[in-house]
Amino acid sequence: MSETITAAPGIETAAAGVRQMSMQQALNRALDEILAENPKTVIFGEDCGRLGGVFRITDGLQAKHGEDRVFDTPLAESGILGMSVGLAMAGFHPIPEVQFDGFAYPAINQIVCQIARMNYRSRGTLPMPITLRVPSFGGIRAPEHHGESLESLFAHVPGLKVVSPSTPHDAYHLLKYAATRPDPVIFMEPKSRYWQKGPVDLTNALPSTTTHDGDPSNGGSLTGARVAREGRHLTLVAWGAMVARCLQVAELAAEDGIDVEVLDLRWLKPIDAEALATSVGKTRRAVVVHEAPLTSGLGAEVAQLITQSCFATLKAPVERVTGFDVPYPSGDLEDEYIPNIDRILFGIQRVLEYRRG
Amino acid sequence: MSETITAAPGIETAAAGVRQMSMQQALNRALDEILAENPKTVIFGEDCGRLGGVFRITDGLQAKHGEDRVFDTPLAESGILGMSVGLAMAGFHPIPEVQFDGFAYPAINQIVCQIARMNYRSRGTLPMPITLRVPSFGGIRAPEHHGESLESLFAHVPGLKVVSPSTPHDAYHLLKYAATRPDPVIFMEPKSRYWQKGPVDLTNALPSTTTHDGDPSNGGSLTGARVAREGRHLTLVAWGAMVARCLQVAELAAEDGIDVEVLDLRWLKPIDAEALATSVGKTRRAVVVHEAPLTSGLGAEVAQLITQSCFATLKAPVERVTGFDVPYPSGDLEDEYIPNIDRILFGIQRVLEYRRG
Amino acid sequence: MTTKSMLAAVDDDAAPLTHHQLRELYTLMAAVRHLDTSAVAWQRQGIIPGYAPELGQEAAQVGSGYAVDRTRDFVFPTYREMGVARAMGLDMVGYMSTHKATWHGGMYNPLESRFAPIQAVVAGSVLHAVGWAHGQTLAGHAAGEIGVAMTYFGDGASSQGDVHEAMNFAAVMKAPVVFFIQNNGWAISVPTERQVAGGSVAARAAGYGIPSLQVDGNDVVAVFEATRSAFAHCRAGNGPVVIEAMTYRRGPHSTADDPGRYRTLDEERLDAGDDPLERFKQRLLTEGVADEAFFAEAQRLAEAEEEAVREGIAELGPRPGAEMFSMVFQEPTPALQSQATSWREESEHV
Amino acid sequence: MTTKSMLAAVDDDAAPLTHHQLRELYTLMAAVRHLDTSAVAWQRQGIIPGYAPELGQEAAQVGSGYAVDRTRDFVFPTYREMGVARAMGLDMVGYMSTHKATWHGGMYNPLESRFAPIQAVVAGSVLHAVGWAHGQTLAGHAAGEIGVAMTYFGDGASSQGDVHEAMNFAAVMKAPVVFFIQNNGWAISVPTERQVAGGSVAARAAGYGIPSLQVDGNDVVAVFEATRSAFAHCRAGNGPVVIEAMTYRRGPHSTADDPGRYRTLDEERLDAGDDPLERFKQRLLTEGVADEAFFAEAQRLAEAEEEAVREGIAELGPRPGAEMFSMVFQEPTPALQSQATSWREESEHV
Ligand SMILES: Cc1ncc(C[n+]2csc(CCOP(=O)(O)OP(=O)(O)O)c2C)c(N)n1
Ligand SMILES: Cc1ncc(C[n+]2csc(CCOP(=O)(O)OP(=O)(O)O)c2C)c(N)n1
Ligand SMILES: [Mg+2]
Ligand SMILES: [Mg+2]
Repeated sequence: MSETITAAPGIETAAAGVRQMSMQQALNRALDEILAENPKTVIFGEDCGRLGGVFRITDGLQAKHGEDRVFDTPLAESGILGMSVGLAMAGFHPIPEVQFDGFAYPAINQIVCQIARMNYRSRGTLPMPITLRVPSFGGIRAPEHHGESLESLFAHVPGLKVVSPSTPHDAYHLLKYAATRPDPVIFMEPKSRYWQKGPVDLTNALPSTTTHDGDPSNGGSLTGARVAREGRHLTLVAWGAMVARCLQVAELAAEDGIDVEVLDLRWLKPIDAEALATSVGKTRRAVVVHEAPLTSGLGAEVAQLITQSCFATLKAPVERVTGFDVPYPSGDLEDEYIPNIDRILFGIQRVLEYRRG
Repeated sequence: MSETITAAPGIETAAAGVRQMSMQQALNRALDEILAENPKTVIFGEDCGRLGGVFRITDGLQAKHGEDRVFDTPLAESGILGMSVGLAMAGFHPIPEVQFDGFAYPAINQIVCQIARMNYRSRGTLPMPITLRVPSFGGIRAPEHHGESLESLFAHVPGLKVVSPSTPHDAYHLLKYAATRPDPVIFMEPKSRYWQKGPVDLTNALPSTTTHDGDPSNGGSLTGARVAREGRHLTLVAWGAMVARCLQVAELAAEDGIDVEVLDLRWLKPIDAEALATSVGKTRRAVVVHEAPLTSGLGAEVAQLITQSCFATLKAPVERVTGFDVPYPSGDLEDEYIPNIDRILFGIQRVLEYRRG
Repeated sequence: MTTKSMLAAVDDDAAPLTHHQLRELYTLMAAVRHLDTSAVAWQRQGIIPGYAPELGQEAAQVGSGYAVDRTRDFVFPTYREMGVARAMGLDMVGYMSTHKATWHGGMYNPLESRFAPIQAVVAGSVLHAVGWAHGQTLAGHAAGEIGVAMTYFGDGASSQGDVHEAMNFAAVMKAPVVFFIQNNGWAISVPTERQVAGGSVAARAAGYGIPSLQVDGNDVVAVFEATRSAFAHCRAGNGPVVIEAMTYRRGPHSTADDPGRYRTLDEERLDAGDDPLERFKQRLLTEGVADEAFFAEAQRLAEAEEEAVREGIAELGPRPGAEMFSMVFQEPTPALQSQATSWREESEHV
Repeated sequence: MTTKSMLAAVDDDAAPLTHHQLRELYTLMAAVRHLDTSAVAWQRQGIIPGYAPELGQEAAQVGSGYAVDRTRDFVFPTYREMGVARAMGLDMVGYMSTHKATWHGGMYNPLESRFAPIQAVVAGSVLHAVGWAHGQTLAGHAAGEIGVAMTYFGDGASSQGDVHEAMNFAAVMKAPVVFFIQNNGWAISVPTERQVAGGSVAARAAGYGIPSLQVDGNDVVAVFEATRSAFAHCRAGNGPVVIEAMTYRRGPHSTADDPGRYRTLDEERLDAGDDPLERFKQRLLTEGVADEAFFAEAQRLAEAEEEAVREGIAELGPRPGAEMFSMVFQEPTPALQSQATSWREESEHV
């Protein structure tokens, strides 16, 4: 789970199976293949069928695989997740969708008390191979409850695994990986990144060429974190849509001679503590960035894991640049809420300028 | 919110209004007085009325204050919390109960999306003076879902305040304080402590005498943390039932010449960061103890707050001694799960023996 | 279609609507229709980022909203109740501001308007209505004087567990609530027949012992009368009522939706039935309640109103970022205040 | 009291129960009664920390559990279905281990027993039954061959939103589920009349277009026949059925409960009606199906069984602490494995 393969520098060949795809296309393709490969897979949720989902992630899948495999449910999230439990008990591999992050709340009872615990409760006789897709995080000026970040909540729940891709390549491979696991995985899709294109190497989850953002090349094993950019002076830790923003920040910082490493955490449970230790062991400084509110956000866990492993060499306390402890605001104030380039740069500055005492 | 008054040492007189009460009695008395003082207060939940609650916290209140003020609802937690929102909008001060921690999950949607946000959404015109009582944490060998620790989840939700008393005295005063606030408060009652008696000074929330566990004397303002025991070498941070356990540990450590300070956090949101800084600024070492699972538990937040403020003087990374990342187990394994004296002592030892590099 | 038989205190003596009232209803519907179709255009023009049109639901919304007594009742909308808001006399710039992405709940004052903040959680406010209504009972108003809560939700929302809990609570507590369902045939792409088992939300009421009215939701007078009866029933202390107004969502779910993916134009034409506005106009003409000059004037008023609202919306600047922090609590916390300070320093550079 | 009229495929040709079957039902009920009352005694003796007795519900539980086809059906209990478990032939030490606080879900194998893990969340498993049942439809078994899910819940649980979502899903999808409600008059201290608006859970089924049977839950044969009909209906592909068995919780809610706080002994006597076991015994005597020797033997068997279960329970040691970690995932994570290692070092000192 924890090894991190940093890309071999200098090799720059385009792999054979690489295509430009949006994350929406990559996810759609992954689901299509999962349905084809495993007849026990079923996909369902609100508007997943005929409409193909409000984000079109399941577009065309009902037409191709039939109404038994891909179907609409009534509008009830607890129903969707509770039904997933029963389907899993009957040997199916459900890939339910909740339409938006904020609508996972009505299903929390089924997620926490049932999906996460059935394997344990049944002493391993009733595994829950459920991949719950949750279009997540903010940045699209949507209505209330359509821009939530629930990773801290999910990561705290024993029995769940949680992952969030930041690139089309990872979206494709991580979804295929998650949907073939025997344990429940919460799959958090950064909805503001659905339409950005990037290279996807369909044949190789771990390509070896190296470039920047959205490139499959800057590999890492599928089960661990990924070094999205190498650097020497400071590590930015992020996931989901914040990875792209951190890469931008790194470019800007480079102009001032600051060489920033960007670690795309990817797995939010279990967290790749070794990758954190390796990266910050080298850079000795870290800032963790997320959209969720500060208090009890996953940034605290990440910071504490870093402090635990790198205490002796850390040059400054780990900084957190996060959403505020306020309800996710309406579109007009969204840019004030989500960590922006300035705020991340300020965070970097605080770490660099930190002096003991 | 953040000042911490450490008791003046040496003064040991029993205050006039002090009585021995269990936490159950203290809470019951607080509710009785709240009902008498504010005619807009209403108490309701499953079995709160005639039965007086499965823990008897509302015992006798329906008989005394009438069925309009204290009543049973149908068995539906989302219903109870959703109804609270409407009652608050109509000018009432609801004090709903969920029967056990684990049954807050079906109500999370109403808690997170409604109770926590209505004041914000309505731009301050619809305050939510709701105090949600949640019998919390483990330690009573109860059935599944009856021993959960939800503080990390609640603390992460913008718009909520979260408090947990560890003594009868604090239970009485914190509940009276919470129930008169205009904002929603999650009131987490450590159910394994319901029946332990301790002194309650009814007339003075902040008495000035000083002794140990369960004593009102080791004061602190009602809105901040409380120094439950002073010490010089290391700070144990805890809340709820873990405070009493940490005080035991402190006594044992004292036998080895280790002088442990115990900080009862009390408010889990907002956290009294100043009290953490003051205590660990002095002791330079800290262990945070909680029952909830480790990952993304509130201990990470506490550790990070300490690290942030005390980085320069900290002698070792903050340790966390917590429940494991496993579902709360059945009674037979409960003692293996909840941090016990040994595990806390090991945590202390790790901090004391930490050597850089 | 309306069946009032089960209502305990039917307000049958209530006077029939006067010509003035009928014309007022039409004027409201015309204003709502024009504002609604304009809002879709605003979105195309970039004036607002999104909108959920209520095209086709004018009769259901105006007819029910018109029955509210704003001195004592309270309405709990979801996100598509612009017509109810207008019928109740809300500040429409304040209402529309939510679609401008200014503030989630809208910028109107819910207490003064007797109209709760706009609600984006489907079925989210149904239980609030029950709680508010029970509060009226607890407040001890005399029967006949009780304030009534009316909660609006859709056929899709009816599948949520909260709706069941709400109906059961309301019936057990005899709370004065009107559950007003707009069954508009669709929940985004899912048609009612794949959503509402048994075919009718109203039919479920019987299971709780709640009287229900299924009403032609495209007939504004029928909707008004059903709602008035329901209010009378509740106000007299007889407990809740369920109204299911059968109507049709003529437009897309929202400006982001593409109905062509799940229904054809032919189906739309067949299923939508008569346009409620046109139908009411014909009735008023036939019955001699109004003439063409009246309709022209109603249209002129609607256009003037739309212009005013559009200007108001255009003038709405973004709210000060500081409100993100100041609106969270009644009693702000030091921790949040220090976040506000950092935000000011880093984002406003002060 | 049973009304089968709404069932599409009533199994009316099903042979009446043979004398052998009737005696078997009694033997089961006697075993359940004795084990149940003994378990309360075990708790008083400190053998188990707690227990939720099903005294008075033997007919409802044995009658329904007896109708299950263990080659293809699946049962979803809550926490009070000991009698169903016994009727289905579960390993009763494994079942009772949950009350010993050995393991939350019980130590039996749910897949082999066709009996899902014990469920402490009221209404928690109702949706699971719907999902499992829909899985049978998806698996494409021929009508008449489909596996049926039966979910057990109480009058109190019926108030939960999940029950509504489950009934609606099941009806929309025509899932082969039997919703088996034991209406035992109480949810801890709350009587049915303050819980179930409209007075009957079965009555709600009509709102979803689901046929329902309200049955005398103290008549084991009536319960069996209703359940058998419901299974036949479901198995033939006609969708779900609701059964409400009217019974009475004669004991406390659990060994921690004190019913004296909310009902008098007089009320108990009046409301409980006939003892289902005694009543069945009289019937068997009257009809000449069994004689006193049979009843004495049934009692002897019950006592022997209780002794064996008690011994099995007493022998159950605590599970190894390592199972806390090893049972969480099918694929353990390194992070959790390292927690297991620390636990071993610090708690087992190895
Ligand atoms: C709890 C919840 N789940 C999902 C959504 C996403 N969503 C918004 S509107 C909608 C359909 C609602 O249908 P209906 O209740 O019939 O109302 P209508 O849109 O027809 O007015 C959905 C699924 C939501 N807002 N809330
Ligand atoms: C979701 C949930 N809320 C609350 C509880 C606490 N609780 C356990 S049993 C019970 C009463 C259940 O009554 P009913 O459904 O009628 O079943 P019975 O106990 O009568 O068999 C309650 C409130 C629970 N287990 N689950
Ligand atoms: Mg609709
Ligand atoms: Mg019951």
